[in-house]
Amino acid sequence: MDLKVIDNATCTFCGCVCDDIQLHADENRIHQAKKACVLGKAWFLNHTAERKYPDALIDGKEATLDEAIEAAAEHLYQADMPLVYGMSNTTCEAQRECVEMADHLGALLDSHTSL
Amino acid sequence: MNKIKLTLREKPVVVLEAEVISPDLFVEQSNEEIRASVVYHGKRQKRIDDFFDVEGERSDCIEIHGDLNRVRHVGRAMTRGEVTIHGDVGMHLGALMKGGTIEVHGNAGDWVGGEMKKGKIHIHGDAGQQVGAAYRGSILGMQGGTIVVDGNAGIEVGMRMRRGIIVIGGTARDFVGLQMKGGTILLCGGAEIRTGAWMQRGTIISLKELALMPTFAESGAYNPTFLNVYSQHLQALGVQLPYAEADGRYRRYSGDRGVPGKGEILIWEPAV
Amino acid sequence: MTCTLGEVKNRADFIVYWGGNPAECHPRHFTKYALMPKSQFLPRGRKDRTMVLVDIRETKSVKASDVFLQVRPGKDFELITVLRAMIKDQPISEAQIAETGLSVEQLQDFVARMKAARFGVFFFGMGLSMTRGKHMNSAALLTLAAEMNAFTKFVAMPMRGHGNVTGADVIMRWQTGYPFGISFNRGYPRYNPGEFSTVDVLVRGDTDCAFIIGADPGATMPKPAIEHLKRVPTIVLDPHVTHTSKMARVHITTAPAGISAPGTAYRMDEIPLPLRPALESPYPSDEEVVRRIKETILKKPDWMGERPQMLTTQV
Amino acid sequence: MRPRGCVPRGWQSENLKGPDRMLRITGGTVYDPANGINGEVRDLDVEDGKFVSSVTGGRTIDATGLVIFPEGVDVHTHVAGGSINFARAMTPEDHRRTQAFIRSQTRRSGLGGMAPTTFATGYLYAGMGFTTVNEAAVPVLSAPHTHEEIADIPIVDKSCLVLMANNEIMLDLLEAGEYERAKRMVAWHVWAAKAYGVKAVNPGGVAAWKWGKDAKQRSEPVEGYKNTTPGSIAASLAKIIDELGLPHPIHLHCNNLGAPGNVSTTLETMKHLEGHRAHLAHLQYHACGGDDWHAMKFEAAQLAEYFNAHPNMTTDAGAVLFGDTVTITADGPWQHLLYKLTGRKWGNLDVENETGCGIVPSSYRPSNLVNAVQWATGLELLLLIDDAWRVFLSTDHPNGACFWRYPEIIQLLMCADYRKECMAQLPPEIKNRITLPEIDRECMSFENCPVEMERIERAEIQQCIAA
Repeated sequence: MDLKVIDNATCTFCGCVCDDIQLHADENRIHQAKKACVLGKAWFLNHTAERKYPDALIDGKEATLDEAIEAAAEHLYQADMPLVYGMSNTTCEAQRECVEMADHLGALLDSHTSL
Repeated sequence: MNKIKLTLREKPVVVLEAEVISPDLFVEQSNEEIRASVVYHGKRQKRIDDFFDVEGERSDCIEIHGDLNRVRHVGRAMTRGEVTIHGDVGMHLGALMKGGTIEVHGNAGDWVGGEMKKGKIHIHGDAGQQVGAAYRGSILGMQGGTIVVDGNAGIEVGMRMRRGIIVIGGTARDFVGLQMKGGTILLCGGAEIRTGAWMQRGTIISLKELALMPTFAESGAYNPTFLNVYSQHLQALGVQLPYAEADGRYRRYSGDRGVPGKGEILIWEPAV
Repeated sequence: MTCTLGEVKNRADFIVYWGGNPAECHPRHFTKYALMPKSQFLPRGRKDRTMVLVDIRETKSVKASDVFLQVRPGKDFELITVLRAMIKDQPISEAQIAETGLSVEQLQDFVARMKAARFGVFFFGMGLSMTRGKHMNSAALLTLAAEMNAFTKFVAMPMRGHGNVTGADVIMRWQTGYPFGISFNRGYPRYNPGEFSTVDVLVRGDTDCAFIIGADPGATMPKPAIEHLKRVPTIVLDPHVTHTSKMARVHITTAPAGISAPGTAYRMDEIPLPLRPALESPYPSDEEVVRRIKETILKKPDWMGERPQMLTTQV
Repeated sequence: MRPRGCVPRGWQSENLKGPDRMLRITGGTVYDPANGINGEVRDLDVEDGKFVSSVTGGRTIDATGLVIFPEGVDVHTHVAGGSINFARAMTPEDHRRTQAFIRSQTRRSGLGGMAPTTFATGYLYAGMGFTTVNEAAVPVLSAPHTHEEIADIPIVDKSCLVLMANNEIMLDLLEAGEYERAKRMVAWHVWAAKAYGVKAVNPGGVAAWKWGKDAKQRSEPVEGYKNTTPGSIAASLAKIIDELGLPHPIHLHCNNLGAPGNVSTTLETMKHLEGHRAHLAHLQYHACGGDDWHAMKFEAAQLAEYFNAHPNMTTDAGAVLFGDTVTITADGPWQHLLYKLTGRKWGNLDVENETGCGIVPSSYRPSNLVNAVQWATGLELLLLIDDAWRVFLSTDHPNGACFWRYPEIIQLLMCADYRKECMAQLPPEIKNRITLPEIDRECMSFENCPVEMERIERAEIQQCIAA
């Protein structure tokens, strides 16, 4: 089977953010990550496009994305002092949304750096 | 004497920011105005009387009862009057204060007297971290006044302080007098590690042995005359500082050579 | 005092790794950026560079080093302060130097090499920034690097782990002025690590709802912090059902960044790089989910009420 | 909810249809020197971004009690990108003492001060009637970062200049005499950085700084080169930029910034540039006479005289106001000197293949002779250059002062009495070092408006909120 080849892919596992990785992938998984280090290879090869988990969980029970978004928004909105935390393994675009959301919520905002 | 008495009725669930609890404001306010003063419960604006019972008005003498460990910024930037707290109190007590006195019959949180300029704070219990210290990025911490903690204190006591006196009755943790530029810190129960790290000037006196940084050099033992004066001054605060030659002497260390600084650490050596 | 990794690659002839194990934690750091590459100014690559490793134990990175300095655990701050004194020719006794676990000769040699370098760089890892003293240890190394500029060119750079944590830092700085540990509760950003930093907030119980994205505190944080997370409603966004998800009220599965979600990530030297995902995910991206949560919140009545536009005195 | 760019500049957009293309502003007091309108209360009609005699329909803004004047353009400022962001990280103490913007339904929160956050930057500029700002120093490698920040500066239009004069690849090409290839390099960099023009900082000097050295003389080769001198770099770049037909000429930050005696460097550079267009950035910093810090005097008059005679040049003042600020420039060597002089915090950020950027918080004090002379020089330049169309008001934000203090400079320019009042506080030794006391000119907003009017021909009207 022919694999899709992606040149100059970027690995976000560690702070090196190597951007010269060549990925060979089919629809479901990445089969090869050339130039990546041991950690990078494991990172790329362990993720799949399968539906391994439910879309969302509310109180441990499966829920739809829409329900979960509604519930998340309600919890955050009702809180007197919400906390927005993490933002390590995600994109800058998502981080910008997080900062904006925290601004509107009047929340605490913190990343991994403070650990 | 006319007094304002606040009693905590409703314990805050999250942090309560109450910089409005200040003699400078209360002295001109009626009871109704005090009750209506805005405090922040987390992000929400609330009234003081949502949390406290308020008795009295128009006084710069404030007495507070209850467990205030989530109540922050009490006495912030105050310039006059008295605040007495019966119970624990949260962070930033008396931060930036310019006058008056604060007394706490209980423990206090971090940044007690942070960047204060004048006035007196007495904590009968323990204090948190950064007593009399500078906030992140500031060049100067405490610039005057007195802080007495009867119990223990956390890290970075007197960080970047320029002037004033800090007395810790119990043990302090790491980095006492970090980057200190002047003033005096008295450690009655000693401290953990890195005392005086990067100090430029100022004096740290310890009545117990200290583990010093390798960048401090011993430079003699003596009984400095200025300690008589200090001792008298501290006596008024209820602190005993030995200075008589018959009782012992002080080993003097200078540093921190990494800077290089001209600070001194005096360690008391009782006569055998 | 910092620079891009390209500068290190092109110019740095003296490289110090302090409290890190790049051979195992940042495997390509040696080959891609710091140690091996040949450049116009260092035509012989590795042969033109000197590498010093400072750590408390022998790791796999030792093999790659020219000099290994084994510092006594918990004495990094003391060692750096001694070095600050030594570069300025301040006298430090042999016994005092011995406290750091190293000999006078070792340190004199180290100082001489630092001063002889044309372009020196300190990379510091979690072994420095996460041990007793924390940010003061990093501050010490940054100060040493700044002071070394009186003699030659020197820079210092943290070896950031955790993927795009640098991006979070950079974005928070331009939008709020501060890198982390921020509170918006008064309607504008305030900064105070120790007060607004997550572990402290959770241990003291200062929050009543937590939103967690791209992190798994359930696996890494101290127990009292986790206990508080269990008490309050917690919302988790993650490509996997994590330890934290299991204690959360709401978990939303998202597409993993860089594998199936596009976007940007910042390298440890604050250079933004585009992500090129290889897989299509059945899940939405973090960006999309956070935006939708934000928009849902914005549709609710504004909680803030009347406030002034601007304050001239902050709290 | 429009968190970003929350004031839509709708009437300018070609995409808008029907009545949205029309705008009527009524009752404002209009100042427009280019068209001889001096404080008239009148209505203005706009269609498709241009003034017309009348429109029917569309939106109406009631500007009664407000002033309407041409937009401000800041040609030289540092508001976005790696270096200002580094400065933000270095100055939390300033963020705490400065003005705080509280978020509302339409605005994001932010902080002002020496290095304002992106959102606050947009609000502050717009509040002064500025609509266009030019980020003057972008290393190509971190251009994407700069553009990400620029996207978060609301309301105003933004552009940026890519740094070129210390690019080793280009220096190598010039050294080898490969002029055409160097030209293509510049074109590629402008494209890659999505820049509006090219900035040259301390040509050759930063490349040397990376080895902890500096390029002092314009005629001596740069460290590591045989033929390439700071002067030849500047001249080649000016020629390339003219030939490429870039709208903005070479934006030049001369060598030896802030050093006594650098006026000779500056004049020599100007001679190198004859026959080309050039913009000399923050000229005040390059106008020092004397041989050392004690004999230091400023030669604004000499520079202004040369300048008045050479219409190929434009400049911005790089004026200084007393108070705290953070200096941040791609001129690493100067920053290290400043760090040694002040002993305060210092940050430095080197980016491969172009720049070394230094960041030092500092203050300008009237009691300090050098600062006092700098203060006077910035004003002298603005007052002595006759052609107001060729000199721009700038403080090289945040180096000389923060941009939100421009109104103070405008007051100083417009009111000789106020200048005298301020000069009274300067140290007495300042006499004979400055010419400011002899200048009576008052830049009336009408007679010779000091506010930038580069793009006045397509002047949009910015509603200026009086408060």
